[in-house]
Amino acid sequence: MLMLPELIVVVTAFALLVVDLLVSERRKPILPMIALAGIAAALVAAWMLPQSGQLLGGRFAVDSVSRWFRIIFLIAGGLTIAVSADSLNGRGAFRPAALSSRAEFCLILLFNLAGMLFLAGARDLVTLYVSLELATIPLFLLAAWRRDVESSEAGLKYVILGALGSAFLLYGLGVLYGLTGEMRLEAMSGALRAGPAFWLGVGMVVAGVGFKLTLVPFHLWAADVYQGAPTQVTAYLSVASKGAGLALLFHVLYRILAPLAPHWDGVIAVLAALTMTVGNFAAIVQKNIKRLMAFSAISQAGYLLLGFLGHDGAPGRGVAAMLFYLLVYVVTNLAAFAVIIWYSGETGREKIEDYRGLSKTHPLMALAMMVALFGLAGIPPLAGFVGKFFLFSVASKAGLHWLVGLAAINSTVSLYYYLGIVRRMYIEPAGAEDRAVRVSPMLATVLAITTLASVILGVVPVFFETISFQTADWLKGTLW
Amino acid sequence: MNGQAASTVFFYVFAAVSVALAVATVISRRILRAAVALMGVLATSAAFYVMLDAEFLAGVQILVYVGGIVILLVYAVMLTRSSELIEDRPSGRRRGAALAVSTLFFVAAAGAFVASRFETLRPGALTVSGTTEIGRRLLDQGSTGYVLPFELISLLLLSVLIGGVVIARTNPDKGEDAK
Amino acid sequence: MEYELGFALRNAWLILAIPFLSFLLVGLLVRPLSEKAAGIIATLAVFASAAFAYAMAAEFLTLGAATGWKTFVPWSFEWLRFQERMAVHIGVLVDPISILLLVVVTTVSSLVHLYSLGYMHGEAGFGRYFTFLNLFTFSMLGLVTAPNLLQMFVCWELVGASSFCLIGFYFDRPSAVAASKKAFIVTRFADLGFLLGILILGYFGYQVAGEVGGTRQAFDFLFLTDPVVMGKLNAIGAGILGIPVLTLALCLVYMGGAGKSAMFPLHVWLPDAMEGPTPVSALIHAATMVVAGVYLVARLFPLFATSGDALLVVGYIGAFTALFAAVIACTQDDIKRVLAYSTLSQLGYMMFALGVASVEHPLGYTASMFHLFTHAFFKALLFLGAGSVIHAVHSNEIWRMGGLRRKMPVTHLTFAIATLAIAGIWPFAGFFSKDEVLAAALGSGHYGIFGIGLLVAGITAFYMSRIYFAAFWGGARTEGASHAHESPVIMLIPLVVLAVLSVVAGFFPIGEFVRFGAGHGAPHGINPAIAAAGTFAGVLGIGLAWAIYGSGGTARAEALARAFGGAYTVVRRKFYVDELYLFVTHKIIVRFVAAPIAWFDRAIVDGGVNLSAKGGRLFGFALGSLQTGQVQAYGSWFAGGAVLLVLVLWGLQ
Amino acid sequence: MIEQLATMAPGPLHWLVLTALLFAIGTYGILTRRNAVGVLMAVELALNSGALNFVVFNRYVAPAGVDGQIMSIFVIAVAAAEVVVGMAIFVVLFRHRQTVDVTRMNRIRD
Amino acid sequence: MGLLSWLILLPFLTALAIVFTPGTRKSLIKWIALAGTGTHLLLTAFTTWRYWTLAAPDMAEMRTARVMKLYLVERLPWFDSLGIQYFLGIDGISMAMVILTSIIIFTGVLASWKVEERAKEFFALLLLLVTGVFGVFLSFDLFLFLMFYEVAVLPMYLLIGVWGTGPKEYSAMKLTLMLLLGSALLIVGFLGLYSVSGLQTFDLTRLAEVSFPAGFQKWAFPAIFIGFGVLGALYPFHTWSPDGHASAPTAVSMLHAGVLMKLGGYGALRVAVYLLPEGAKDWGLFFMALTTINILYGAFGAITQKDLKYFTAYSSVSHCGFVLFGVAALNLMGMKGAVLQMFSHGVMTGLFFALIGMVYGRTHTRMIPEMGGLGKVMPWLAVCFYVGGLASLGLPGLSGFVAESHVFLGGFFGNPWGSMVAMRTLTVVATLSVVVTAVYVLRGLGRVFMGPVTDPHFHELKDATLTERISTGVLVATLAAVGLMPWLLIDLIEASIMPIVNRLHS
Repeated sequence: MLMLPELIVVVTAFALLVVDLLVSERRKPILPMIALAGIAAALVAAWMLPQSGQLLGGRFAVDSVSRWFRIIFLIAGGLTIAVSADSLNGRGAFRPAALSSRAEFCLILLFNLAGMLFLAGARDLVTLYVSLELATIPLFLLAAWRRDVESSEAGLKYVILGALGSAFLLYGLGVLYGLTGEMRLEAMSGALRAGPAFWLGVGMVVAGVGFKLTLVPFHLWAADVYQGAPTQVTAYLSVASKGAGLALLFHVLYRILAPLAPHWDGVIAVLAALTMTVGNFAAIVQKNIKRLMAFSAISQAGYLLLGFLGHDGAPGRGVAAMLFYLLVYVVTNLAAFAVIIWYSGETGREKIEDYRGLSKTHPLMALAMMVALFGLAGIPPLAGFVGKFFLFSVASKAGLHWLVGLAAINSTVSLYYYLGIVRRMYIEPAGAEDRAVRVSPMLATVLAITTLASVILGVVPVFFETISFQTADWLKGTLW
Repeated sequence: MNGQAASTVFFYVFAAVSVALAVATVISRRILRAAVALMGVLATSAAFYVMLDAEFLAGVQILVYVGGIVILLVYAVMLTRSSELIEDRPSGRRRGAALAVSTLFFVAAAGAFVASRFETLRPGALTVSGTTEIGRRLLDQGSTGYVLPFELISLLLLSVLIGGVVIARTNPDKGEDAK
Repeated sequence: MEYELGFALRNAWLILAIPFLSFLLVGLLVRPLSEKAAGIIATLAVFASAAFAYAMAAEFLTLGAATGWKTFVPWSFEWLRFQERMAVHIGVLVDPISILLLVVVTTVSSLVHLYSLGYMHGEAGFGRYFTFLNLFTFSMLGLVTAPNLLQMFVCWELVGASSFCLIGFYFDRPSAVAASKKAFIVTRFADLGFLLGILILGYFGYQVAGEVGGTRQAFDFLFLTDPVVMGKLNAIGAGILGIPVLTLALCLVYMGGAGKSAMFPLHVWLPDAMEGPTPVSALIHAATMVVAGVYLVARLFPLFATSGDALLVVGYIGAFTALFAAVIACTQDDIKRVLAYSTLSQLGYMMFALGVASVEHPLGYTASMFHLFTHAFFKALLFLGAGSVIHAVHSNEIWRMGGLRRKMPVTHLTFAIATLAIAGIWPFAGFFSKDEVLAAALGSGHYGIFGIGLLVAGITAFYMSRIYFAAFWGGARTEGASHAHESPVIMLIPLVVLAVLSVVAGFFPIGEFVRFGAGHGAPHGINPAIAAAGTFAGVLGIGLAWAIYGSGGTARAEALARAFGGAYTVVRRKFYVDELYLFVTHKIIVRFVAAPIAWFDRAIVDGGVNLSAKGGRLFGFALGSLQTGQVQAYGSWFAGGAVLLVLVLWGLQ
Repeated sequence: MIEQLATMAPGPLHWLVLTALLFAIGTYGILTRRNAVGVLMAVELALNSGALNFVVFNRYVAPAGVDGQIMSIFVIAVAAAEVVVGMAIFVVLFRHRQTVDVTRMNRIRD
Repeated sequence: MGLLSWLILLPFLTALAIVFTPGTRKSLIKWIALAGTGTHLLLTAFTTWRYWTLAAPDMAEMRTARVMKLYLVERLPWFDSLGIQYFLGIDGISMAMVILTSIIIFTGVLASWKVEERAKEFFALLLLLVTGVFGVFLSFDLFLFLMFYEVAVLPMYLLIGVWGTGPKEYSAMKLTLMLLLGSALLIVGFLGLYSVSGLQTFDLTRLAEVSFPAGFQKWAFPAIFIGFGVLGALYPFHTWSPDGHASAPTAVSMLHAGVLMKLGGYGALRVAVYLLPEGAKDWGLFFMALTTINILYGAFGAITQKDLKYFTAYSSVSHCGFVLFGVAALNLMGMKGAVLQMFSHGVMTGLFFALIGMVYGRTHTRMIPEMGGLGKVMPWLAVCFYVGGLASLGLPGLSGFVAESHVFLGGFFGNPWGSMVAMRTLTVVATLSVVVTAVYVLRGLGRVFMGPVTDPHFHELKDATLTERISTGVLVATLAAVGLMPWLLIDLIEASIMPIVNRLHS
């Protein structure tokens, strides 16, 4: 039962294959809806299931943290399918942006999603590694999915660097295994002692995770891949893949390295500082909106990292803040991407300056975009502000006031480029050739939900309080 | 005693061969030659597995790796063009950077290993053959089993297969490759 | 209070309330409806104030004669509370000099209001004019009756502002605008000193009030002039540069007084202030506002006397100004400017009279107030007379007048009386007060100052006679002068009243109650020797003027001017003080302070901000240069980063 | 001689240095090969050394189990998957660009 | 739902109502905005009365209190696990600021009566901004405070960017970024307070019971003070202000200079000095020196400005310097003066910007040398301008004097924690501004309104309309009311400043 969400996702994926064979071409737009329904069902299952428990003799387990990771992954996956549905069904006016092979696309996405879900529940190195690869390798394919020059180049870069990262991670995991002789995370945690080889292992594992999380200096792939990949995939990469990286880092830091917690604050702080600074400053000179969002996503990873600080006292606080911000980030970032997907899908234009006058031609879309961007920048009363504030408070509690300052300054820097888009949309006049384009009901729904959510999450405390309460519960036991 | 001496000799010989072939794999400008060298590295690895008492793994290595993967690589080489068979030299800067990084890695890793002591943490020996044990563990649903990753890897392979086909097939619809 | 107060003193607040309410009423309600009604109501209100002031004076004199000359505050309320012992009470302080000033101010003000009804008739902004006049009257009364330093300062600023508004009354005339600005800014600069003085007195007063105990407020005059408090303040010792704190504070306060009373070198604004309508010059820039500085010193006289040194500063600056201005007055051609310099000179008189006074020789104090009193009348009269002339001739230039004696008999007569009064000829008012001032200087042993005083008396008589002869004698020199005719009755009434006052004011026994120190007030009387010397100087001046200008021609005057040559030009150009000011303000402040600051702000501070933004972008580009698109370069960074991370972790452990 | 050889018998350290060397060579290959297929070969080298690592540890640190070996099996499978994906992408790319030289795949850049 | 919540909510609801009004019905939108702000003015009056009846009996006891006393408190748990509350309250300082804001927004709406382009968005954003401002003044939970603080800042970007003039995009961006960089410092400081106190609360009143370690205060005080100082135009972080004000549309300049910049002084007083008294003692003199520069620098900077808005903006820099100067003086008079100056400058500068907007709407130029003699053509505007100018140079009888005299006395009286000679010298230097202000005010206004009419076209211009008369009239009346009856404000705020002073002395 505990594995129900994962199973639902996998079964839905197989069901898609079957349905694809059975229904006529005209009816195929139903496929993304089936996927969506499956994810919704899984989401319900993940929500309803008990908050903790284990299966397979402890090789797979759920606790409140994994549970929230699963919920967030499912939301991310569901929203991605929802925003991709139009292009998968060939609705966009700009043909080259359409995505072919909708059944296969959904299937791979669902398998990938299942990989992430398993990753959250994995409790031994083998499962961890395999589910991580399941959550990674299909993404290479998705990045190349459009099969044009850019898309396949993105795929190439992703696959080569992904393999490099995977190799480093593997080697590092090997070293950790060698130091403990154990595969189960709990047992490893008990047996680990600091030493040179230990640091070798940790360093390589963190590098591997850093690749997934786009931490500086392991982030260089992100911009090119995000730019080249189909926008839907970029959206997915920027939220789900990052979430998976976070889940992995959580495993590594809290499940494997827990006894050595006091050692990691400095390193995490430096990585976070580097990541947010580099991401933000690189973003301010971008002209392509997807590339800009790539750097923005990099910087957001830096903020998320703050949640791992503050070992003494209450690590759960940090985790709660991190989970909450991840949720907020998923919703907000996908809202922004929904607009980008819609706009590039309809017009094929991806430059920031192409957004000029959007508030005139599509006031509501511009509003949604602005809310999303402000959410990402952390402007109250949007959830982005609240989430960031909580993360900053973690760093502050850890005594890293300089990092809080840097992070807050970075928030302001990020506002510079977000405002750059807002400026195009609201201040600059529309070009003569800019005309109104269609907005599909699906997209409108997604935008309505995400925009609303990005406000409600910040104003209504129940979401954060629940996460906080439950992760605190998790703390009360051991770190398990 | 003698057996151990022999295995020591084997180790060094195979290690030397393995490293030499590995170097050949990465620096040979003829891609097919590199493929052959890689095959050699993987084969010596199989021998290493045997030395490490992992006979089943050695078999898998030969079958899957040497048999499957390398053939796939060679096939891929053939699919592309003959002019690609001989590779251009990478730029000096690139080689310098790569050499520096990998040397640094090796020094760091070897240094770390030298500075650490790996002791036997879970002593003992298997009572059954390794192969049996591996088979049992892969299907075991209990606390020692790996049935979950076993299932997951099948999902991975399936998705890769389907995705690979989608990506690699020619001209699925019109206009796709226009650019 | 142990003695019974009469109606007027019990309701002393009315003296402030009447003009203030009238100001609000006229300014906000009446003026937009009817300009004419505004003028009339404003005038009536001031007459009512005058009546009330007389009532107060009568009650006070009765009371004082019965119980001694007490200083008290019949009415006050807390207006501004800075902190404990630092509250400011708006109120009415009654003592001999405030009563004296009340009478002077209301009298002159009401007469000027009346005069203005005629003078300003038909001018655009008639209502505005009376609004400002009312505001001025209110502020001046508030200043006169201030029971504490802060109310004094408040009203001080308000009279400055109303003066500003009235000088700039013809606001489409650039010269008037410039003059009003100059007046405001120069006096403002002086007020800076006043403000600093208040800060110092406030601070130490606060400390002393704490030591003394009770609920006394540091700013109150009654507190500050309390002998115990003065002793403590005097005992504080050296402030900066070895100057005792009290002296420093008083000098700063005096700077404010000097600004308002146009003492050298802050005198530059007053001659220019003549750009305002002539009745304004009469009221504000001759009779009342400009004596505020004198009044301020008089008000704080016990403190000045305690300090001593500060009083010397007052005395010497006063004496110098008296001479300086008198000399300039001899060379000016604009009738109002001559009168303005004469005002400066007479203010110098009042100031040095105060300066020579001391606890031992308090006569100067009385003399100064006496001179203030008489001067108000004859100087106002002079201005109003001049206004009448200007009204008729449409020119300020004395050489464009001439022969007005017959055409404007009343004006001529009153002007002549005033001239004689200021020249110090018996029995006119100026004779008595000037005599007393000179007596005070001599009596206290300031022989130099006495000499200057005597000299100035002569010069005063000379330049006043000069304009008198030039304007009224001889033949009409221009078209305007020949067509001049007498002013309307409404303007003549004030002239006549003031003329009468200029004659009789000297007989008023001010010394009876305006004096410093309890027992040994100087006997009020004429010192024959000094009277003779003063009269001689005056007659000499008049005679000289008659000799040069009596004919009404300009030939002799020009010959004389040529004879003096360069010295004459220097004097005529007012010793180039204005030019110096212009140089300092425009060249130095604007060009070397303000403009560089504006540039610095744009270029350096703002430039720094922009530079940091640029720096951010450059950093962004630099980071972008890592994004070469070369996958293996990315890989190198990745692997290098990983190894570095390992080494760092290892190194840090 | 035999005694000498026996003292030089490979312990965990020898094996680890070997895997580290192989991994380093693999990394070098990934970072320098210009042919994408060559890069993939180097990836295989690195992954192979990672797998070997597990087996070494299994043998020396936890000989009582087969966990390391099982991990290696999965690594081999993952490596296979990676090759498949890589191949598919290279083929598409080759179709567009007529080359698989990774240094020329830099259309997307700053 | 308490009274204070309504004070915050009312503008927001008005904004919502405007959002749901069709954009074509421009006059309806304006009337809604006017009705909303007018109602708010009444509500503020009612609140003032309520506050007064509640607080008056406590005034005497507040003289020795060390903890501020709040009234009409509303307190709900919000993010409870972090100790974040929805915590509203009011004391004298807040009350004064709320009154100010309410007046300014009301007059601001009237002064914007001529806005036609995208009127709906304009008024909605304007009211949103004001919502944030009220929120800041009424919240006593630091998180809530910060939240409202940024809500108040951000709409400015669009308001300037869309409706502004000149280099509006640049100005808007500079303004937004600099202000938010300031708030970045605030975030550091606030979180520091939160984490160092160990209380798990952002409740200002509870944090005030903590004695923070000296080492923490040493860096947190300047961080918070400068963070607020950026908004309060603290030199050298003021450069957003001239450009921002020059580019902003009338009502936005009014609100921004009139109200928003006051958040800086308010926060510096309420948070920095109150919570971190030791830090304040260490840094007081430093900030006094910096603000002295502010005062003179702004005044001198204003002298040579040609653009009326730059002129006013530099004057604002100078006047806001008084606010922070008063705060840094760390005594009752200084702080009282700071609050008074906030109020006074708010009204005064609101008046200035309203008038500049009106003049610009007629002459289509803001360049001082191009104007002249306008007093003849538009006497109402000229008189109002002069009243504002006289208030700004500290003429007694208008509000500026009350404030500045407090500040000067405060600075001169100094405090026991810095060199008295230095503080007095700085005060003396600062008083020079009295003259410089007179110089630039009279120069500037003289050029514009006095002298002969320079351009024949000016003769055709009309004086103020009815809405403009009401708008400027209210502001002028406020200036005079405070100047003539300063005890009204002083009684309101004094008791609430005492705890801050007493805490410094304890």
